[in-house]
Amino acid sequence: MGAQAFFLAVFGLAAIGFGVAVFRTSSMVRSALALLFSQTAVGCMFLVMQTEFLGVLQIMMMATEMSIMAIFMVMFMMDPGGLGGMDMTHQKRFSIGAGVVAAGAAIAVALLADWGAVTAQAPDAAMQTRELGHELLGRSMLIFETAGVTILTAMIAATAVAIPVQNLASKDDKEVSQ
Amino acid sequence: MTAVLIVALVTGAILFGIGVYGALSQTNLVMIMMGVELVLAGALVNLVAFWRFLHPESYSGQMFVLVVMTVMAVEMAVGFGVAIARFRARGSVEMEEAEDLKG
Amino acid sequence: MTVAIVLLTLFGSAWLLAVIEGWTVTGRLRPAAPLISGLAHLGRESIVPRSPDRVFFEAAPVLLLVVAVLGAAVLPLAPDLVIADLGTGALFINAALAYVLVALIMAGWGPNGAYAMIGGWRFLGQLIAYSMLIVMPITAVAMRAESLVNTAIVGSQAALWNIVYQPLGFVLFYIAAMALAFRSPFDLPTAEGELAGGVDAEYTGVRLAVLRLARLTLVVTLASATTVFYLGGWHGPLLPPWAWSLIKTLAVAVSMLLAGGYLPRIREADLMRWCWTLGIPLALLNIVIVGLLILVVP
Amino acid sequence: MTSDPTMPLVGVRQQKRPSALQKLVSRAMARNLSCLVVPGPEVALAHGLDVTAAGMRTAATPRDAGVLLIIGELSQKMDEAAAVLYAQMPRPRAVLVLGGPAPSSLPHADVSAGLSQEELAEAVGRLRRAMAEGAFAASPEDFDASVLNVRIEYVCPMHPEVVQDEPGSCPKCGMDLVAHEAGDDTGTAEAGAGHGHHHDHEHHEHHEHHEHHEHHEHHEHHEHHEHHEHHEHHEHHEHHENHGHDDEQHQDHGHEHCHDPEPQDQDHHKHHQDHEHHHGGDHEHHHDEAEGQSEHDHSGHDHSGHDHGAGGFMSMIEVTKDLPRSADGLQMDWLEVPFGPVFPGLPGGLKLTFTLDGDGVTAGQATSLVGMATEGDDFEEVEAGTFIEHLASAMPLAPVSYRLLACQAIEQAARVNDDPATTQARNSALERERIASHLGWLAQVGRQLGFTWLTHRASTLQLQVRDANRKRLVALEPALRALGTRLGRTPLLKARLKGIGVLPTESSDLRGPMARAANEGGDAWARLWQRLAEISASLDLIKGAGEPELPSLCDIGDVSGTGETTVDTPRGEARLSLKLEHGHVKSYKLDTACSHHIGLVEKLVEGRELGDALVAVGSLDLSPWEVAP
Repeated sequence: MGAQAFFLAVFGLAAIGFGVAVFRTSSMVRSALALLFSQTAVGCMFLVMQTEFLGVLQIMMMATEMSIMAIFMVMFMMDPGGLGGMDMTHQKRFSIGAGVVAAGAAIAVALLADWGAVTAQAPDAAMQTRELGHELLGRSMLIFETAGVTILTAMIAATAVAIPVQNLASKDDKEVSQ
Repeated sequence: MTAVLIVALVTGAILFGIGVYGALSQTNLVMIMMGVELVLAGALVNLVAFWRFLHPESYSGQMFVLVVMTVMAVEMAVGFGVAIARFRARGSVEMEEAEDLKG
Repeated sequence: MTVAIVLLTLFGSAWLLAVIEGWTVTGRLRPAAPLISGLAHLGRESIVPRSPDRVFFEAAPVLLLVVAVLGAAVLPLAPDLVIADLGTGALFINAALAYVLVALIMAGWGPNGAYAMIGGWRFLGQLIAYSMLIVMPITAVAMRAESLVNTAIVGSQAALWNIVYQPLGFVLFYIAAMALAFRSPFDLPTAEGELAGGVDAEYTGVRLAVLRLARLTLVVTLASATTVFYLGGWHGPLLPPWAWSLIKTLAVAVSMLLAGGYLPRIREADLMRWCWTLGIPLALLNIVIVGLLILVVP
Repeated sequence: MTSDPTMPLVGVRQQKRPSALQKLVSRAMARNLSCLVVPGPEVALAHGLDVTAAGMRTAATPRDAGVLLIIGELSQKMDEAAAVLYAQMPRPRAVLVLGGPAPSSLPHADVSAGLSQEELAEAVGRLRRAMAEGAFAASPEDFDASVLNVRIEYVCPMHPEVVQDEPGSCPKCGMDLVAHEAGDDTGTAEAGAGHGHHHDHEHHEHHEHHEHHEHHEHHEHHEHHEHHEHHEHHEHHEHHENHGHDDEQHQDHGHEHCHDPEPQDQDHHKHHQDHEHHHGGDHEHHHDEAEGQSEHDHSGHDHSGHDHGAGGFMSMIEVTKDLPRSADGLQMDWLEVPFGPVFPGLPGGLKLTFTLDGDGVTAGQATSLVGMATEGDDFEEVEAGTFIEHLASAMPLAPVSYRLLACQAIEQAARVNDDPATTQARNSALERERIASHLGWLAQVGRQLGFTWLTHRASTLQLQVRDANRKRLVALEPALRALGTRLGRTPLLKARLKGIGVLPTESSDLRGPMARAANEGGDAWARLWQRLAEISASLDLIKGAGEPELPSLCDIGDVSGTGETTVDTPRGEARLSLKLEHGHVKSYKLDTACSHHIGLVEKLVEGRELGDALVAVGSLDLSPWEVAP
């Protein structure tokens, strides 16, 4: 368990380090990829905690997700290369305060609460996958299905919002202007 | 013996804190989403840690992680949809310039 | 020991592919050519373009190589010849290969050149097209094996290979794998005639050598994955298990390599359209068929 | 001027300590030659040169090449482009010149030879020896050419009319002047290496007033560095102006990359400290807005009052409001990217400039860097025979057609009537060239589409057809017809070409295969089939006609007159009218198909995806040689 704590701490520090880098770098692609590596480190923490399926899933999903984040950063940032060296933050003091308070409160709870005994042995990976499958398609099926439908809805809604509005009014405008 | 759990929880808490800072301080919509992602990542670390060290026999914990991951994906999809729509309409996804959203 | 054997096999196959690739270009079979070319790259200058994102520029080729090797690490050559037989091996392949995209985006953004950048972002579009066609056929494969463990997946094909059991899945996976390896005709990010090399364009010397090795290794890894998932892995008569794995992997890799020469590069828009309007429904159909077969055939 | 093999190469790589490994590496490099063909591989093929058979790989980009293979004499602009390409090649690099003088912008050729396959093979052998012996040296000479040095102007971001040669402040508003590359269009655009425009450009887009104190506040030390890296080229120019020329710089000015980057980087970081400047400059529409802002904010050039962190928030709405909209309706960031003059997917010498928005082309135009003057009114009189040679050699992609054109025009002017047998032989040669030219186009399409089988097959056939006699051509007929059948069966090809590069049927400027394909749909797919059909038709014509024979001028004597004639070249009708005086060509006027077709590029590429745009341009079969420069 000592080794586990050590690796957990290593990946934890990596996750925190990259997490800080997200808001410290001025290049947007670097920012997105720092977030990616932070999430990957979180995935590695899952692996250290013998939660293989979730760890691999996290590592896989974040690669795509953050790459997409990167292209949107380039599209929508005023200063994509970080060339202008602009400061893109506001209410700095308040934000830092809020961050520190949130982290402090959570740490306090973590340290002060009585967590009881820690289980040393985790089920093996194949077993976990099987059990998670049974959970998904058994007791939690409704939640799982809801999550699936939510993603579908979100995809459709996001696409609908994002595509240009093509209504008759704007067409008329165009004709008039031509 | 709970040291390992504490390590995980503290990491989660710090990630959460960084995420909160980012989401509040950034002016760009996409950067705000990055902050939210970090907040969720902090939550994920805690969830997995609780499952692994406290209740490895109940798979609802893992289920919860899956749901949070779904939420992350949904947040991304909707966030980018809104970002494109706003950029199309206003030419900006800067929150400083979203005056029209104030009540 | 296992690690050494697997790595040797991996790079040995990559070398063989390079020989064959050279043969298709020059028409001569020269076994030493890849080594000579590698040496020559060492002798050339390794240029760093003007105002690069140095971290990305340096990291990209290495990341690509690491990803390809990591993917191969969970694929069994024989029942006991696998670096890590993970409980989620079939998923791990996906996770590792997702970082091909990250490497290409780095290689595209890093050198600060327009061709490279367009190439990198193009691959993002390509991923959105092919990624579902990697994941969904693997799902059907895992359904049959009732496991995500790669050795169990090969074990499930002892009687009947998956290429026969689910040919539709095989075709989809094979095409998607070619797209993932960005070989011709899916070489949109490197397109010579359109982007003058794209993400490869700014690399020279040692970095280029690493990049080329990584690309070939990626093909071998994907061929190996195809073998494990569809061609019954190490199963086969007479020869020892590892030999069968190797033969099948090389056959698939060579077919992937050579097929591209006979086809023009696909249009980006067509790739996206076909993958989503045709590929994904077919992949879903494949899952349904496999599900029915599992339920009906005892 | 072949160098002694024991002499080091011109583009030798620096190596302080010779070692055994280095010897091995040199020999490996000698056996692994890859060359970049200038002006282009299609010109090599048209001259009957098979570079692969000679033992060299053809590289698509200068980054991948170790040998710069120059074929024939280069035009002034191509000469400059060659210098840029050479500067981009990794050392050790060599220059191999075939059938022409070494370009003036380059150092002397390592090996030179004549324009034939045997001489090429022999030259490659010599080059191998030179590479094995002299790839490394202790003190390489620096490569420098005038074209690589960009003149730096200093412009005021607010007042574009204020341009100075030295840094300073604007006399009108007192702002610091911004360094800017002058004369950006000197043919420095080249294949193989993208420009840093995406950074530059975005850079220009935001009116940023740099303040170094501010950076120290917001960025960590390493961020600071990163920031500076992005400024490198601006910095560079200042550096250049102030400190003259040091040996690391020259490569960089060639619009492109440096070759000895390590020392340079450090340099730049240092130099950045002592100069602060504005970015902005070439986008006038931003100026009004920024001006209004700056006038009350800070009228002097001390911008310490301008702090984005606290007060002066840069409005993204303001920045984006005047940007053009791309096809998907989003405000775009342009990126002006050159394709050519030596681009793997395009004929050499043709330069496309695309304004890209992502990978969509918003606007584009084509120019030729190699064309010959189409009108010679008051040029020196040349002898008729010389004129024919001149015209034929100026059109390397269709020499026979233009030789024929010149012959006919001169004969007409001289009132010489040729006999039917000669005419038949000449037509036969013309048809043979049509087949070869169309095969060359197919090879080019193959290169563009990454269709290596087609490139290989078509160029092999082209080399065989090029100077085949009638019997040989008849023997090649099945292979040529099989090529068409095979293309019809190739998957993805139709999807790739159908509907691309559609020209309206009423386009008046179309000639040759383009005009004939216009009724069949007028897209790239129709043009492919039109050209394949013409190959068949030409074969039939040759079978019915006599042995192909190169047109040559009979003795016309000391005659005068005017002649005007038309020849249906492989790319469409070419018209030549000339005035003959005492056996000398006094003036001529040439009208080629390509000079009309090149104008279509703009319409064809607008709003298309990059790949489609290039296919559309490729389907025109433009020969940049046949376009007025």
